[in-house]
Amino acid sequence: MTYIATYRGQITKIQVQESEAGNFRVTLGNRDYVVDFLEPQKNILSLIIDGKSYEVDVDAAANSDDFGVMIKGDHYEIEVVEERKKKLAMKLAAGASGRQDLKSPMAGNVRAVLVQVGEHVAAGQVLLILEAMKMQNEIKSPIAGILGSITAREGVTVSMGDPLCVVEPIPD
Amino acid sequence: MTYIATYRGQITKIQVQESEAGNFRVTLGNRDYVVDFLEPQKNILSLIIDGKSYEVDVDAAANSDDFGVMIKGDHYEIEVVEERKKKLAMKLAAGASGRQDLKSPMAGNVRAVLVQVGEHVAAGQVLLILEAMKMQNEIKSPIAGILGSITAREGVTVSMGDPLCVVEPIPD
Amino acid sequence: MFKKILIANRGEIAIRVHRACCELGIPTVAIFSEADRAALHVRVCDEAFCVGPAPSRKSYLNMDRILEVAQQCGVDAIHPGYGFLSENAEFAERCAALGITFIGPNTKAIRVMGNKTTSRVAVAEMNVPLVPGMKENLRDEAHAMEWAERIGLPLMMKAAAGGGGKGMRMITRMEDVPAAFRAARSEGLDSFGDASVYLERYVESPRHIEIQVLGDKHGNIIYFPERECSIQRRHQKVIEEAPSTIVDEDMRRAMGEAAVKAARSVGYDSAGTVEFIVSGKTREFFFLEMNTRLQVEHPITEMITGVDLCKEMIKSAAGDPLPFTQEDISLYGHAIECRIYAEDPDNNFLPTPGKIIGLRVPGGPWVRDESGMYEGLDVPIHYDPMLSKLVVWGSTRERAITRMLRALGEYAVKGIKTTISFHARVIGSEAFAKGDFDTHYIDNHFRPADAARPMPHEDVALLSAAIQAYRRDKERAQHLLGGHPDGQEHSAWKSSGRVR
Amino acid sequence: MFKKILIANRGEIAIRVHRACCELGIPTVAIFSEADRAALHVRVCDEAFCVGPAPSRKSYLNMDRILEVAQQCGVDAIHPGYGFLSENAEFAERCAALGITFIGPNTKAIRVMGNKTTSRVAVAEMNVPLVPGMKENLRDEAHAMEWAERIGLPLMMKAAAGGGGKGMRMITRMEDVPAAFRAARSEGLDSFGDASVYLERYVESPRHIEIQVLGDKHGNIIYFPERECSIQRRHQKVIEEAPSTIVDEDMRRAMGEAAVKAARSVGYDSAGTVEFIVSGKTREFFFLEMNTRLQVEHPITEMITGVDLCKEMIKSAAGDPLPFTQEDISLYGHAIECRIYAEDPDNNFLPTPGKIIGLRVPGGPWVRDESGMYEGLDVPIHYDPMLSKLVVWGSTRERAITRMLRALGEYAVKGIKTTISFHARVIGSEAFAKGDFDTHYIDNHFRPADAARPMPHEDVALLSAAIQAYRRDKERAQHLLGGHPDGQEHSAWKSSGRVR
Repeated sequence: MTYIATYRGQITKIQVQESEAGNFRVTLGNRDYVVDFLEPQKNILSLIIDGKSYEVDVDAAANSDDFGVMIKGDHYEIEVVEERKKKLAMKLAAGASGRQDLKSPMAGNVRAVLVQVGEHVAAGQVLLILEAMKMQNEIKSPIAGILGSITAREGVTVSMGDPLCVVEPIPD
Repeated sequence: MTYIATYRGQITKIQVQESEAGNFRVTLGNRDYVVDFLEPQKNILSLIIDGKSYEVDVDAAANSDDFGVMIKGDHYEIEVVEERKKKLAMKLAAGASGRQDLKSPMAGNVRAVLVQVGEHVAAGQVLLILEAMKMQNEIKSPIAGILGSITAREGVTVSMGDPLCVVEPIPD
Repeated sequence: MFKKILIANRGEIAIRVHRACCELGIPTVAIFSEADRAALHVRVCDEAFCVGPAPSRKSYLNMDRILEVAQQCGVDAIHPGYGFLSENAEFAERCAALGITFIGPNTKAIRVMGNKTTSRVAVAEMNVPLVPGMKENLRDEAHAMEWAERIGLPLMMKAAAGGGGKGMRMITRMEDVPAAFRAARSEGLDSFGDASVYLERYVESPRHIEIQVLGDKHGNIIYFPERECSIQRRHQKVIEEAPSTIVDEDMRRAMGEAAVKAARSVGYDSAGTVEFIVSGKTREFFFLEMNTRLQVEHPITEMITGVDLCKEMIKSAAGDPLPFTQEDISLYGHAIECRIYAEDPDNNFLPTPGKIIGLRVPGGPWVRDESGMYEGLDVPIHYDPMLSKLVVWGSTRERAITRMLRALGEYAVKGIKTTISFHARVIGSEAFAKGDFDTHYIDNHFRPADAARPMPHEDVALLSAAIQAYRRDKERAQHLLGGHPDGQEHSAWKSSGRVR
Repeated sequence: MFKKILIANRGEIAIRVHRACCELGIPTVAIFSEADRAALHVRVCDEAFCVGPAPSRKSYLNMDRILEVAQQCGVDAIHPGYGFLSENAEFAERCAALGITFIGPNTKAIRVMGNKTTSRVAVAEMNVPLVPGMKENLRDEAHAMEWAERIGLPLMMKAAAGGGGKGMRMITRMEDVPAAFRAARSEGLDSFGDASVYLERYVESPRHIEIQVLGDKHGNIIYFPERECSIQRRHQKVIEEAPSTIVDEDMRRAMGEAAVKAARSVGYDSAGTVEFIVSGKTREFFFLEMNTRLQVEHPITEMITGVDLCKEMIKSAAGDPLPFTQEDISLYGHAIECRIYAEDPDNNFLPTPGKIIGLRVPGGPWVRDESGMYEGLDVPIHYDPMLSKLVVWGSTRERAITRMLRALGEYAVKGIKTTISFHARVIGSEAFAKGDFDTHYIDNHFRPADAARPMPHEDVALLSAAIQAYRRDKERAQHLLGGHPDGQEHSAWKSSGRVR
């Protein structure tokens, strides 16, 4: 199976082959790896690659291609998509607008909504305030634009990944 | 729902009622309990009964009515059967013979089978030797009788609960 | 000794207090909010009562309900932990009125030390060095200008009732004084219900060093070797160590004696901490404030002295005289504590509430875990994001550092992001190794841009994600075909098979 | 210092050694049998290699394969832990021949101390007190009768190569001497491939007390305060503490000096332990044997002295002189260790291999966990049943006891039965509190019949089982109706939702 991985904007083609149960051959760009694989605890992997032992935590949300990987305390956010699916997605993206769907970066309570639909906002302008664990966190607009819609409601609790609002780019 | 619990040979009738989610009314013989119930980790229960907080581990094998319960380090082996099922089982037991199905008390390796089918054995006679974790453990006959059948084979690994052999009582 | 103690707190400190009680043979009563039914402190204490809904003011600050529970289950003492009601003189008085011992100092000490200006007046009378500045509150802008001229720049405008970095303004130009006066008043009023503010000198290259004291009801007060708490983020302590790299024997004794004097000014009779600000340049030290409770970072003092502060605090509240004198306290090795938060250090320390789906706690020699976590815990969004404290001891500072790095490397919390790896970067830094830092160290040296630093195991991360994608896709394919691959689900009722 | 170390062991001791290496900045290589692919030591070490099938003689004792791995990955030292190859002089010599440092003493020390009669000869020359008896092996039954008369009853017949209680016979009547001679010879031959046996006096009310020593390659040897190891079950240590209740300062010095003399008799140059048998009646002590390796119970000595023995052993092997002298070692408080076994204490200590489905490790002040467990580990049937060691420190023995009881109460291992609750009964016993025991204490006082003791929480146990039965039945009923009750199963791919 061939996958396209995106990490920090960089794209890598990865081929995965299961040579026997618990053993994988992985080609990463032009580098080959033989991986002795075990999952002794759910989502915690033990890999032995060329004698080196790695403990790797991998999280993946339910229907997502985004994998959160943790190795020796460092965190890697990687998107892994099957090659043909990726090609399709890239075609679609080419035709898409610069519309920004803002999602909640954490679970919390919407403390304040500071903007209204139709309002012009500057890049970096604070749109909402989310509160969690005694801290107030500002949600800022990533672009200059017009506020398309607002899903967030003051006083309502949101989960991580819940839509908050949409900022539309200013038409040319 | 009404259950019959057997602990150390003593029989207790237990009625269980779920008054609301996470709250149970349990009648144990003639004693009533209101139980604030939570299972924060699988098979680890947090119970609050009349203000007292208990952490209780409960294990139950797949299709078994036997529950292993651990409270503050002490272990309780309890059989819990629905009332009508229990009545049926007791009727059957009344007609059953004193035949002894010996099951393996642990996972291990059958080191030696010391008896043969048809052999007369004394109560307490060593029938097999099981080895696990560098220790040899003797499996003894609970009754005087005749060896009915042997499932265990020397050198073969068994799991906990696997049948080892059957001792038939000597016919009157 | 007490017959039964109610612990009016949650999280790791509730468990710390329970452990001390347990070792003293005293049963404990936990309280919990509706959001904390599954919390570990509820499970480990002997009794547990719900005291209200999730918001603190309706539960953990709900004095009526807490005292009702205390009476109902017949406790003779309440331990408030830190935070919540721990420095609330009214609560201490209400306990006393019901004949329940509040495990903390006398109420006068709580009141006087709870206000910066009254505490400055009290300790100044004992000749404890103060940051040069006022011992009264400012009346108006003109008064502020007058004092600003007298003390000289740079200055700090502070809310008298303040704490935790709130209601503070640094002033480097005289023309900023009026605005700072107005801002600090307004923040003080908003945050603490008290608009009083005052001015003091701003100490440059400040280090935050504090002295643990312990008093009893018989007039004895002793001090312990200092704790260095300068590693802070936004005025919140993050890493503490004991002893400090800049304190020698003479300075230790001088600070200790000053702390005991400060404590004596209010007849202190419990465990408490006198905080000093120390000039990293001149090593002069000045009284900052006194915390009239057990401190988050008390374990590092325990590790270097062998004294169980939590237990001694309870025994002192019960009227026992201190079982040791100043001469019995000696310094033994070095200890470090890291506060582990549910925050994403690579995303501006955003809080990360959520479910802990995997947990492996560090162990081995001289590693101490103070935690309220367990595998399966859903970290609530309502409270402080501190999950646990990791404490190590070493015979030398260097050994404590390598041990802390080792322990941080072992610590695995899955499901939510934590500050564990961030701690490893701070503790592993050259400046930390040299002891060369002040309270601005983290804010100045660990910028958000650090999130883009190169990662050492990129290839392994990529191939791990790809293998998991492959296994997921394979399972899905087999599922569609009706097969049941290796990852078959166990019924909730299938379990260990331990029972025959 | 070494560049890379191979750890030729498994379980908790492999992890202990890895932690020491990690803190010294030395990368480690793990070895594992096919049964141990999922073991924790494989996951925490930097490199890992399979050395053969499950049976120890094909993997952990497979010298050829282990040395092949060592050469392949370029290690310059091997730490053998305890057991397995740790006291194998041939292995040490083969390491040396390959230019690899064996982290242990010189091979002469291993050989001489590996045999009871040669070690008795060696230490007797240094005037170390021996259990009265022979310093040579018995030739025949007549020879045995002659010596039996000379030493007097009661007697012990011992296999010279023996250990761990094997090849030993107590003799209380002269006419039993010939049978004991034959039985011990046969057991010695079976178990150790050596039929040599000898006679010594049987010490009544024996206590087993041992002295940790540490030597370097420059002729320095120091001793540490004693460990009390009398709490045994079938000649296996179960609970150890330091110091002993029957040893005072004078006796401590006398035993320490005797231990150093015993170590000097073989030019000892590493960490080792000199075991003594002590008469509970007369407090006389006699040399029993010397273990030429790190001991299971080394952590209690670490806790009362602040010395990291595992680290010092590695540094000594690398040629470093000891960083302290005898005068630097002082005794600080009290430590206790409980060995947690996968055994069912209420069923004749039958081994309980199986899967650990839940784990909560004790924490808090002065609690040390030395473990190879994790949630999800399938404990293999092939190896020793020791799962972990729980170690506590307290400023007094009484405090260490209450702390150990508290920690045992926190320790939750689910899925398999362990000896945790048994330890609580032993540590909580009056005789233990008084220090009034000998090596027969457990075998005499904790009979299998104890399994029938009354249990304090019978009602809660009954209602918990009934509620679980009810919930199971309810879930089954809903399942039959096609519903999906609250206990819905998560797909293996649904997880924390941490990733956006």
